[in-house]
Amino acid sequence: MNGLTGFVLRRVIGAVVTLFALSVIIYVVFYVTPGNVAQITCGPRCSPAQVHQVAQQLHLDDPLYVRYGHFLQGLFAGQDFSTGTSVEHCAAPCLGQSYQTDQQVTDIILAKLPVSFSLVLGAMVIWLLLGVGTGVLSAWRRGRFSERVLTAITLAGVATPVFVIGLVLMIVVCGELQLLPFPQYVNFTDDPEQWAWNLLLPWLSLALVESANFARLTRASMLETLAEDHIRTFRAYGVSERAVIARHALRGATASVIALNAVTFGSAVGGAVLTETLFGLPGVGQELVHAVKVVDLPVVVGMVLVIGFFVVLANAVADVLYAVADRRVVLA
Amino acid sequence: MRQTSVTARRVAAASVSLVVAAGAAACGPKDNDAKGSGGDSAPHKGGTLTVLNSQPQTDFDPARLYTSGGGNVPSLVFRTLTTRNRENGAAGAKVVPDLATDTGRPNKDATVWTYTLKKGLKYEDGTPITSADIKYGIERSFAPELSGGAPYLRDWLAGAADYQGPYKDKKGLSAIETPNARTIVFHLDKPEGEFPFLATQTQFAPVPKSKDNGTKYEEHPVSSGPYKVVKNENDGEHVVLVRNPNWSAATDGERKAYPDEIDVRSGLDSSVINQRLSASQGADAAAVTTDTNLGPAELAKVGGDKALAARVGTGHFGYTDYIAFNPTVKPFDDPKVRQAIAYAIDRSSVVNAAGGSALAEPATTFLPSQKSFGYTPYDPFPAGTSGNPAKARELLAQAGHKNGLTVTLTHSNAKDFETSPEIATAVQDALKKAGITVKLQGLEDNDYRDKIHSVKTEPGFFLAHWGADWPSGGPFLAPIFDGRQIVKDGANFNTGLLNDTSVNDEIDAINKLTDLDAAARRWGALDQKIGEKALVVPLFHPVYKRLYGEDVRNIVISDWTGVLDISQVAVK
Amino acid sequence: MSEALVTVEAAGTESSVPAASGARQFWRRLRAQRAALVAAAVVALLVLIALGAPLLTALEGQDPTTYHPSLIDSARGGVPVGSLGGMSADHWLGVEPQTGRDLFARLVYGARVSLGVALAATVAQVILGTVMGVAAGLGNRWVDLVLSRITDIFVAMPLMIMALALLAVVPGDFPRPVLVALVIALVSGWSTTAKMVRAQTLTLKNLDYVAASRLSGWSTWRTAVRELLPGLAAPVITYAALLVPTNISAEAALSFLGVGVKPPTPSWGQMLTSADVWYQAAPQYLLLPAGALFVTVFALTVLGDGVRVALDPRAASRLRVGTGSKREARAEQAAPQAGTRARRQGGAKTEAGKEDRA
Amino acid sequence: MSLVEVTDLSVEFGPLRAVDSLSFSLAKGAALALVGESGSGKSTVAGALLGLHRGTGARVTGAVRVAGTDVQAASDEELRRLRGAKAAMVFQDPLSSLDPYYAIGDQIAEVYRVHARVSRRHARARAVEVLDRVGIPDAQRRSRSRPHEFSGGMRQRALIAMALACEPDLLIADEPTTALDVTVQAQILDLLHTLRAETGMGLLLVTHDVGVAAESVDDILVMRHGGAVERGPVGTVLAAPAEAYTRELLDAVPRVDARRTGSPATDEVVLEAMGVRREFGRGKGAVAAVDDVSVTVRRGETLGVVGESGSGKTTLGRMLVGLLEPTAGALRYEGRPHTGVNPAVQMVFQDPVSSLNPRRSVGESIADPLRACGERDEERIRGRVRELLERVGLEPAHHDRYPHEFSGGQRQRIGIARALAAEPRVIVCDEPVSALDVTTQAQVVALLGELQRELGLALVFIAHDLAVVRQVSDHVAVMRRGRVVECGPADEVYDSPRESYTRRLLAAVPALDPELAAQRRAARREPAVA
Repeated sequence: MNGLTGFVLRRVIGAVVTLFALSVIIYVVFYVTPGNVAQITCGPRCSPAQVHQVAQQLHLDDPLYVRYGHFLQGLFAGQDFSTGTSVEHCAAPCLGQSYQTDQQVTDIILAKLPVSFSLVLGAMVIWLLLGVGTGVLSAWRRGRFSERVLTAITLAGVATPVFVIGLVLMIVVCGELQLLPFPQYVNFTDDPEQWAWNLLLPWLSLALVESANFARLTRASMLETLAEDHIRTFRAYGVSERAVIARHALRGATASVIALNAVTFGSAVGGAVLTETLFGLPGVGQELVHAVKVVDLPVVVGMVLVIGFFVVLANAVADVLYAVADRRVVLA
Repeated sequence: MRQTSVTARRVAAASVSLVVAAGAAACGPKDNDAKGSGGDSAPHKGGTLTVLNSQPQTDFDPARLYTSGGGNVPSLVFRTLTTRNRENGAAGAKVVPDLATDTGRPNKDATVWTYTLKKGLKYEDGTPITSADIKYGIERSFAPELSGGAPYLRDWLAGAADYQGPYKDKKGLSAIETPNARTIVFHLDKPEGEFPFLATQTQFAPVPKSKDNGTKYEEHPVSSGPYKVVKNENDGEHVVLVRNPNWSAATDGERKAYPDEIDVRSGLDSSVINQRLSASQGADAAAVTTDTNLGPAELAKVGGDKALAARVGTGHFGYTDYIAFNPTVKPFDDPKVRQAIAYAIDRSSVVNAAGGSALAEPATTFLPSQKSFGYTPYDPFPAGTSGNPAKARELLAQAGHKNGLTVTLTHSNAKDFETSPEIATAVQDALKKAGITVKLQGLEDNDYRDKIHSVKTEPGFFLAHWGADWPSGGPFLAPIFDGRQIVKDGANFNTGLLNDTSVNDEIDAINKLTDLDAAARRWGALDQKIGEKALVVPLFHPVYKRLYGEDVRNIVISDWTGVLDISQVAVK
Repeated sequence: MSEALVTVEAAGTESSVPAASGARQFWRRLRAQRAALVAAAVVALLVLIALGAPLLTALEGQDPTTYHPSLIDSARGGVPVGSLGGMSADHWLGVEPQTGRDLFARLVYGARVSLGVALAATVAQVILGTVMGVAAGLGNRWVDLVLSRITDIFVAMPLMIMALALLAVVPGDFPRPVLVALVIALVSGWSTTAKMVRAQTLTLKNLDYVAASRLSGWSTWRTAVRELLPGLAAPVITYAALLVPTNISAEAALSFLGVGVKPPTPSWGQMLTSADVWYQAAPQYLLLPAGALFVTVFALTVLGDGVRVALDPRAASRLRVGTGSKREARAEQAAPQAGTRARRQGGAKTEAGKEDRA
Repeated sequence: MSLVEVTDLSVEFGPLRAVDSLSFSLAKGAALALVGESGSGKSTVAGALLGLHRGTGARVTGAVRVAGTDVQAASDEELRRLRGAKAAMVFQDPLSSLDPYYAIGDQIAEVYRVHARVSRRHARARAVEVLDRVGIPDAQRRSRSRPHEFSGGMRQRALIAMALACEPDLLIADEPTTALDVTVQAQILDLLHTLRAETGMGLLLVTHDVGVAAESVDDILVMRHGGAVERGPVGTVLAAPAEAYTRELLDAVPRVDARRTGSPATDEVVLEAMGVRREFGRGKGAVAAVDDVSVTVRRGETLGVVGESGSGKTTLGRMLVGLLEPTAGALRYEGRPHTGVNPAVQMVFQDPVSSLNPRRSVGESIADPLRACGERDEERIRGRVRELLERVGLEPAHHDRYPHEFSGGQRQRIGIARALAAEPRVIVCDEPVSALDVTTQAQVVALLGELQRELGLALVFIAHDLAVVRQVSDHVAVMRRGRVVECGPADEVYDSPRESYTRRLLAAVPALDPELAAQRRAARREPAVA
């Protein structure tokens, strides 16, 4: 498939350009961000001499382009870091080392990604069920009372910030009713059952926030499809309304739902900051917010690149899925 | 300075490189009396203690930790030359020997301190602890790779100011001598009667040179205490400690070490921690927190529940939140303006903003209200509970501001309820009554710290706080008011830029004293003397209220840390 | 934003079929929808409340910043004294814990900030998005490539991170609500608007009347202004109506992360942020701003849907789905892809700023 | 008993009475065409036969009996049993009438299973059978294709196959060939004819094209304003219409054998295209829509460009006016090379809806070229616009109205007035009348002819309708796949075509005479490839 190859190639080039631009922007923005990084790293009561030593060690006194050069060098050729007693090599692609914790950024990301994925994957199942289900029902029961109620429920998810939904859910479900334990992240590989139980509330909270989008999209696409000529064909051939909705109208909405899902997934991997924070899930978003607060540039750049990568990837996947689901679309 | 956020509200309150490791939840002496030993069982060994924290134990390297009295979790792993006395209340503000046989033997002018190690001290791997290991531990805290500790070693040890640690400078610190494996001698630049307090900090923990792997050491620091690290995930987010079989209770009179295992979980939202402790389900029944206080909302809820209220520990840590002036900025160069503000302040609304009377006590002295600090009650500008706007207006008129005054109050945007917008707005509202219009300048936390700690950018009127490195007046007053500690090209804490020879001389004189009670009295007098200059307006001293699980026993809260000491607790 | 997603809500803002002209038709179609009318009334009421905040609070006899220490129980964390969070004839909705500030006053003043910030951000998003989208749609291949790439960069950028960084960079004395609005606009929403506008522009510029305008001798720029902008108005307005609630939530999320509007200025997001822990001790403190936010977002969303239907004749005709083929003679049959292309370029998406709510 | 019995049928959509007391019947196995212009209500009638107005808010009165079912009184369930099984419908646009997401075979099978209790596999087999029956080659394999993978003609065959699946008694075909090219249209009409002969089902054909009706049915019912104008055997009605409206309708139908008369053609070349080529896409994916085309337009002359869909005629037209740049080749205006738009070369567009900005008054649109060339005097602009409106046969007072207030024919006149405002020497008309009803079509064609004579305009008349092109053209270029296959004086091309493609095109044009149609059909018996 020549079209697909060309599409993939263009997307890869586009993604690389986008990610590089992102890293440059982050470098520039953080260069001008207030906060004496060396002082933060060293501690507030470090003497000027000590701060200077730390700054030297972290190359903080170098001009911006030199520091960015270091970053690129690490990315393509790897970098060496001193632990004091020995020298550690960080092989390419090396995203550098945290100013604050001396951990390698790649290790931090690898530790956080599974958490974010666990959160978003489970939430995805719920938001799809909830969102698409509501969308279908509201398209079907258009204009009736039950539709209004369903719409109101999903909108409540949009209108109420996740930190409110999540906290109230937690207080009621875990604290007062004691139906679930207070969420505490457990590795899937350690105990899949505990993993799921502990993530249930975070999943629900995140899904409540996202599902309204899916409900709205499903409903709109279905109504769009229901207005199309081919629906008339099947009605004119005696196909029941239920079958028309289930088989034809819903099928018409799948392509868009799949596309929205890919994009939502991509942005939630790094964007579910509030959910992660509230439930104490050590995911990408929470780590990133912390890194921004302490001006930990290598971590910020590394994480933004990884998150950006997922967003770009999700968008490309959305396009491919959309084209696969709707064969009429030509990838361009 | 040690900082412990009163209510570390989530992401926002990252008191960054400072280690928030220390404190543990607690029940104050009064609660302890009611419950403590008279409870349903005497403390016994066994079980797992869960620690629910908001800040991860990111730094678990004794060189990098900044603790008061050795910290709470770190103190389970690192033994130091001296340590804090693990007792309730004022008794807990005393220094006691730990690895050493005594709290230190000074020479006549307190410039040379000698310690002898106890016999039979071992690391977790069974190798003996030597005085050279303690020297090495101190030396490596000078390495820029392992920055983060308190500044005292660098300031006090003779010829240490430019030392760069053992990785770059193989010769080592000449100020420390180890004539034999059990003796260690410290040579200081100047007399320091409070050296025993300093020796409680984790930098005085032994580090075996052969096990030192630089910045990686924190992943598995070698234990000299009752517990050793068996798990350290995600850079201190989940730490599991189990018994160290080579620790001998016979050499350690302070740590009780009842539980078999300590499971430290962090990265949790503070309201979630309190919800969990309040629900006290499953493993949470044997849980405490070492860094999360009850917030006002939670306190309101706890207040209506007797069973819950019985599980709240109350303690005091040496800490003051205050308004700081920069007298080089107009109109704060005029003492009358500063005094007017001191009179106008409404401490009750400030206290309310900080969480109410249960979480903050109004302060008129800079020194915390514990005896060990030398607390001497005084109130140079009596404002009552809700301010004296009339007196303030009068002073303003005298200063030539008959028609009121407009000033800018700089504060942080961090949600710590100390230098945060809530306190600033309470100040703003109070000064309104005295005809002072306050404009708020809220800065992002990093920006705020940079600005107030730089002589060049220091604003004229801002919120600040100060905490004790150990329970004595010295580390409380000297960094803030000693004129020789003004730092021109770095982080400066003498924000009032006070350089008064009489103050400086008095500080030197007290530092020579090795009789700490005598020293305390003179610190108190000095505090009063400085207070009259109105360079700061003390606002409140925070009170620590912490919940602990239903099965937690043997609660000890000292005036040193103000929080439940986890080396003392037992679980049912 | 994925290309596909620009199509996704084909039903969203489709108007490549030119809408019938005139505000009259718009009103007629809007009036036909009762839910939208109610929503419009609610939104109008909210705007009135926001504008009339000083008046309303004067009526109550309170203001949003004065402390009332006597109305709170200091020993119990500052919980309001009395039942229902201290509701009384003086304080219609009770008082704020810890300060005793009047909640009604804070709520109505908060409406000013929340709605103001959201509307300002929306306007900025629409302007930026439209300019970028039109330029990309009309420009040559390179202009399109560069502008689309810039748009992509903003799509890939994690909203909260950039917001945190930007809010830290800008000097503290910059008017905060304006800054918050700008930051919300800059890091979210505009890029999706731009993608949608670009797609619309590509569709519209192939319409015969645009070609006719060019044949008249007008320059491309003049054509863009005279012929394209009016055609873009409908989808952009529809999209904007959906952006407003998203922006309100974004303000709340920024407050939660500690970079929102600064105290003592009240905003709903800020109230929610400090109120969530009070859910058990003083529930009305949380429920009031949450309720206000919910009503606003709900009304705006319903209104947005209504506006869409009113602006899109096809949405109205969708109500009838008989055989009614009114297209009798259509000459040249559209090639399969041509039809799909038009479809792909038709819609927009209502996805902006989801990160901030997650 | 009649297959269809409609008595006093009225259908109202709100205030609009689409069908007004219509009665007619159709015997078993007979074929009836409902013929009328847009808005005559013919499609609404077709829908009413299957009860498709139910639940849409339309008010239907009168009695409709189809194959023994009282459509008005039937329950939903009974109605579903009627639909597809006893009476099946074929729609106008075969692409949009099939679900794009499912294989053709599956869609037919689905419909079949609604009415026959059979297994999925059996239904699939039936689908292949009927697809084979309607002439889909390799039906087994093609049944797995989705609609977009079929050509237009194949899709229409597939729709017919779907209709055949349940062996209905009545086939309702609503404009079944309107969206198709003329050669494909002929094939589909032939197919319908054959199927009817073989299965004996009744046919109700709804069409605006009298020629299509002439080819396919026994009886014809001419409709206007929702009511019947005239009904009778197709031969009688077409040969000797009784009603004035029928006559008017027939007169307006362009004849492929009608020559152009009174042409003001000269030899002066105004516009020339030399070897122009236009590609779309880049690199390997590039497709040449127009390839090496050279045409010449002379003053006072009309150049007709005919071709089927995809032949590149619209692309050529857009290059002539400068809206598209040629990839290769050059344009010459009055002997000088030129690129880009040129006020002297104007265009009249196909779609009268999309060629006028709905948000601007028509006067504004017409004034555009005036303003663009620098006219600032509002009075003079207004005067000139009124003049132009009057010239194209509209009320000058309509200056401030908006496009939607005009009918299709009137809008096309406005488009012409706008083109004239620039005082052009050449007007390229891209399918200017194909969206219009025949009577309107005739008027617009007449207007263009008048203007040409009066102003000495050169016209390029692009259309798919061979008859219209013959009527207006001096020279004709026949396009196919981007190339001009035959070019010459209109009479030569039409009367003695050199190319077999041209001959095929001409043979496919429906004849108004049913007997001639039958002869042609016999002659066309070539492999059915749509």
